[in-house]
Amino acid sequence: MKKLLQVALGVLTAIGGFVDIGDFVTSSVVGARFGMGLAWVLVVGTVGIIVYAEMCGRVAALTKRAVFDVVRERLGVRFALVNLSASYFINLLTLTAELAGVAIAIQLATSVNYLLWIPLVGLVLWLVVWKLPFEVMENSFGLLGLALLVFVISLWKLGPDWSAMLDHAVHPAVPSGEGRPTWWYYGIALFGSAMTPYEVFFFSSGAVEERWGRQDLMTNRLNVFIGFPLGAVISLSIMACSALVLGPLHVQVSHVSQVGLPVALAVGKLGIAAMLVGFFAATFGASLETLLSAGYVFAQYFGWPWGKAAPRPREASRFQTLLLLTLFAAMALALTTLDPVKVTEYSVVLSAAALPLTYFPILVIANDRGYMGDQANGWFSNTIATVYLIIIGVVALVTLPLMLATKAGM
Amino acid sequence: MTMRITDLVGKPVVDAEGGSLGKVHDVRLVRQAPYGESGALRVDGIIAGKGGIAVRLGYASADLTGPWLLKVVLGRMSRHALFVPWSAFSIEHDRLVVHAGRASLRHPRELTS
Amino acid sequence: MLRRPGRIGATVLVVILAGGCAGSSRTDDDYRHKVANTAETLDGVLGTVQVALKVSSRAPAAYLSVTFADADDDASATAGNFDAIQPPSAAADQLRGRLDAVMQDTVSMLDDLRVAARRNRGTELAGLATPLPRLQARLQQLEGVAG
Amino acid sequence: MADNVLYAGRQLLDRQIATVEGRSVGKVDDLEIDVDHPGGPVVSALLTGQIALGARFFGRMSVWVTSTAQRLRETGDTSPRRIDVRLVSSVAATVTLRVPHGDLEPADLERWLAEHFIGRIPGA
Repeated sequence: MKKLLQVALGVLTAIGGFVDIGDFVTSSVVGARFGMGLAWVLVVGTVGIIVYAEMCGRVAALTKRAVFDVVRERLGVRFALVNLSASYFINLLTLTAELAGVAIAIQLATSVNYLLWIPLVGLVLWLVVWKLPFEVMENSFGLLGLALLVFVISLWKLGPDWSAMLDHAVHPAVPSGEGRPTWWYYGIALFGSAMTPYEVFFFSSGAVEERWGRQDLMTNRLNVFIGFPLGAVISLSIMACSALVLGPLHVQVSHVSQVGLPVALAVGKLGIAAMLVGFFAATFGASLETLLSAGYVFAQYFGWPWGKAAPRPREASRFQTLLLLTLFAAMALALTTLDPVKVTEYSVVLSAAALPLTYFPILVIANDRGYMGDQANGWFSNTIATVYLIIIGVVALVTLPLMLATKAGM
Repeated sequence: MTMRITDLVGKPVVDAEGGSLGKVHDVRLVRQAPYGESGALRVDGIIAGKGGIAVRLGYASADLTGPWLLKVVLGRMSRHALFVPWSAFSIEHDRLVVHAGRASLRHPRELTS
Repeated sequence: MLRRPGRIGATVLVVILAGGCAGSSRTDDDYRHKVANTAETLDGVLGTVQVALKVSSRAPAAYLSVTFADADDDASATAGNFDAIQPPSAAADQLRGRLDAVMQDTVSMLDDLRVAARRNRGTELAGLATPLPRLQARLQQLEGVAG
Repeated sequence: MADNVLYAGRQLLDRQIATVEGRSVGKVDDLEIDVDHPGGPVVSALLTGQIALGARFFGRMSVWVTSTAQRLRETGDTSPRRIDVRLVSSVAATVTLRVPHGDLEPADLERWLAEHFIGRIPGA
């Protein structure tokens, strides 16, 4: 019974934790601009993150090693450093976006400008990573994030023509007035929002931290196979709500406030309240995850103590120092009044471009029978994983050129 | 006298006539005593060959058989590898010179101990 | 080899972040496109406002206040970007005049809505927004100038 | 592959070193070989930390990583942090030592930051 509860909790937090500011903003931007025409990318991205996260969880359970540990071992010390720099930079950008997201959630509830909330949010965030029982926090934010299911309810209440919507989704076409490069650019953004690498750094570090073993493989699969697709349903609903309400009026989504308007229309005040709680929890949870991931990647590359291997902060002084520096950097970036929605878009696009750097070594080690024994990838998972290796390889190659060609989607 | 293992790894390897044998991929160690005793790990020799990335990733080993696409590409890259015993080479400047004839050198997979 | 990729990435990002949407305009055709794009963006802002008005009794006051403020900021920023572009000819000048007039009316309406929403006078919103359909029509006309 | 054979680059280098109670020590950043050992050369120590790591980079990066680490040394000794190979108890995904955390000298940067920065924050 206790086991069952644990599994249920894991799945629920996986659903609630799936959406972060990247999914939230990108789904809405794309829905308003392209309708359901890019919904298929979300499906492709979700299957991708399932494949990727399942491998990471399995590798972590069997080798007791997290992603960057593996990256350094397989790619060598020099290439892994390039990899580390890129991953850290993108992670910092994501943290900046999430941090601003938390502040915006508070702004939308209080109408006090978000920039004023950033120092406070930063302080609370630091206190949580410094002292509070982390698992409790993670679970509570994951569960609170379920409030975003209000988008599913809203969609249902808006009463769309389901068959027309489905038809649009399965017959994607570039809308008139939009260039093909722009369409692809946003496709990549959506792909990156679903396959954010920090989620995987965090997920695998958590698995090592909780001393996952062979017996946890089932939990791993349930979290990933049930939790992620249901989480993606929230993203799809956000997209559909924007497509229905904002799209016909040619709204270009550039603020979080716009994303909630369909909810207000369909459900009213209570809906907005639920959305704000969910958005707050999602971005706060993601801020925690990105902040810790920044520390994890360094600690795992250099072999520093992190997490439970160092019971008191002073025993992981390098890790803790890095967390503080990262947090300050992200707060400073957010306070420069960089547009949070733009920062989010860049972070998801660059995430997509950087995917092969971590996906590739994980795929290799998931195949190493020396480590994985009978749990190494079988032919089925290898077929899918190879298809995704090709997809993310192509995405990585075309992202920067597309970014320049479309002036980042303008 | 001591040296570091990374003084060896990555160094170019040539035969007595100066022909290239690739680079040092790895160093083969043999455990000759339980851990805890000094000299537990004897340095047996080096693995020289081409396709360092593929070896690094593990595609020279029998443990890695997939995914198919990578095995085909990287397995081929790392196919040619030679074991050179410690006594059969000397370190000269920035390269390793192998004294033994190429015919006497074997693929690491053919080694028994 | 170690530092270059980071530097390139950072440069690309800075270029993009600094670039923005506006730019110089050399030909009439180019300018017409910029007019149409600006009108489209403003039309989108008004779309947001239209939905916000519709939900004005169904959304919390703070939320609405931020929504109207965001819309107002967007419109002002769009107008500012457009005004920075020099019209290349007399014909373009005339086009600029037309768009400028709509932009001014739009921004002034949004300013009023913003203030009313901030002061929690939700009942006044509908009255202040009476020019909305007319503004939308004018903008949509300008969206067509690029042909 | 015979059980008593170990490939240094693939199976030892860049692996995590942990104490007997599972606490992180560092990475195997390099291995020291005693060339003159009777009966042939042997691995004499694991080298770990920034000074050992820095030597594996090239150019300015190498100088920078190594010299910043050396500056933190109080003793003026500029050689890398060395863990005698006799302290190793097993080699697998992690290289495990037979000694507890308390028996090892802490890494320089870890100690410096603990004394001058993190240790001064309440609750550390």
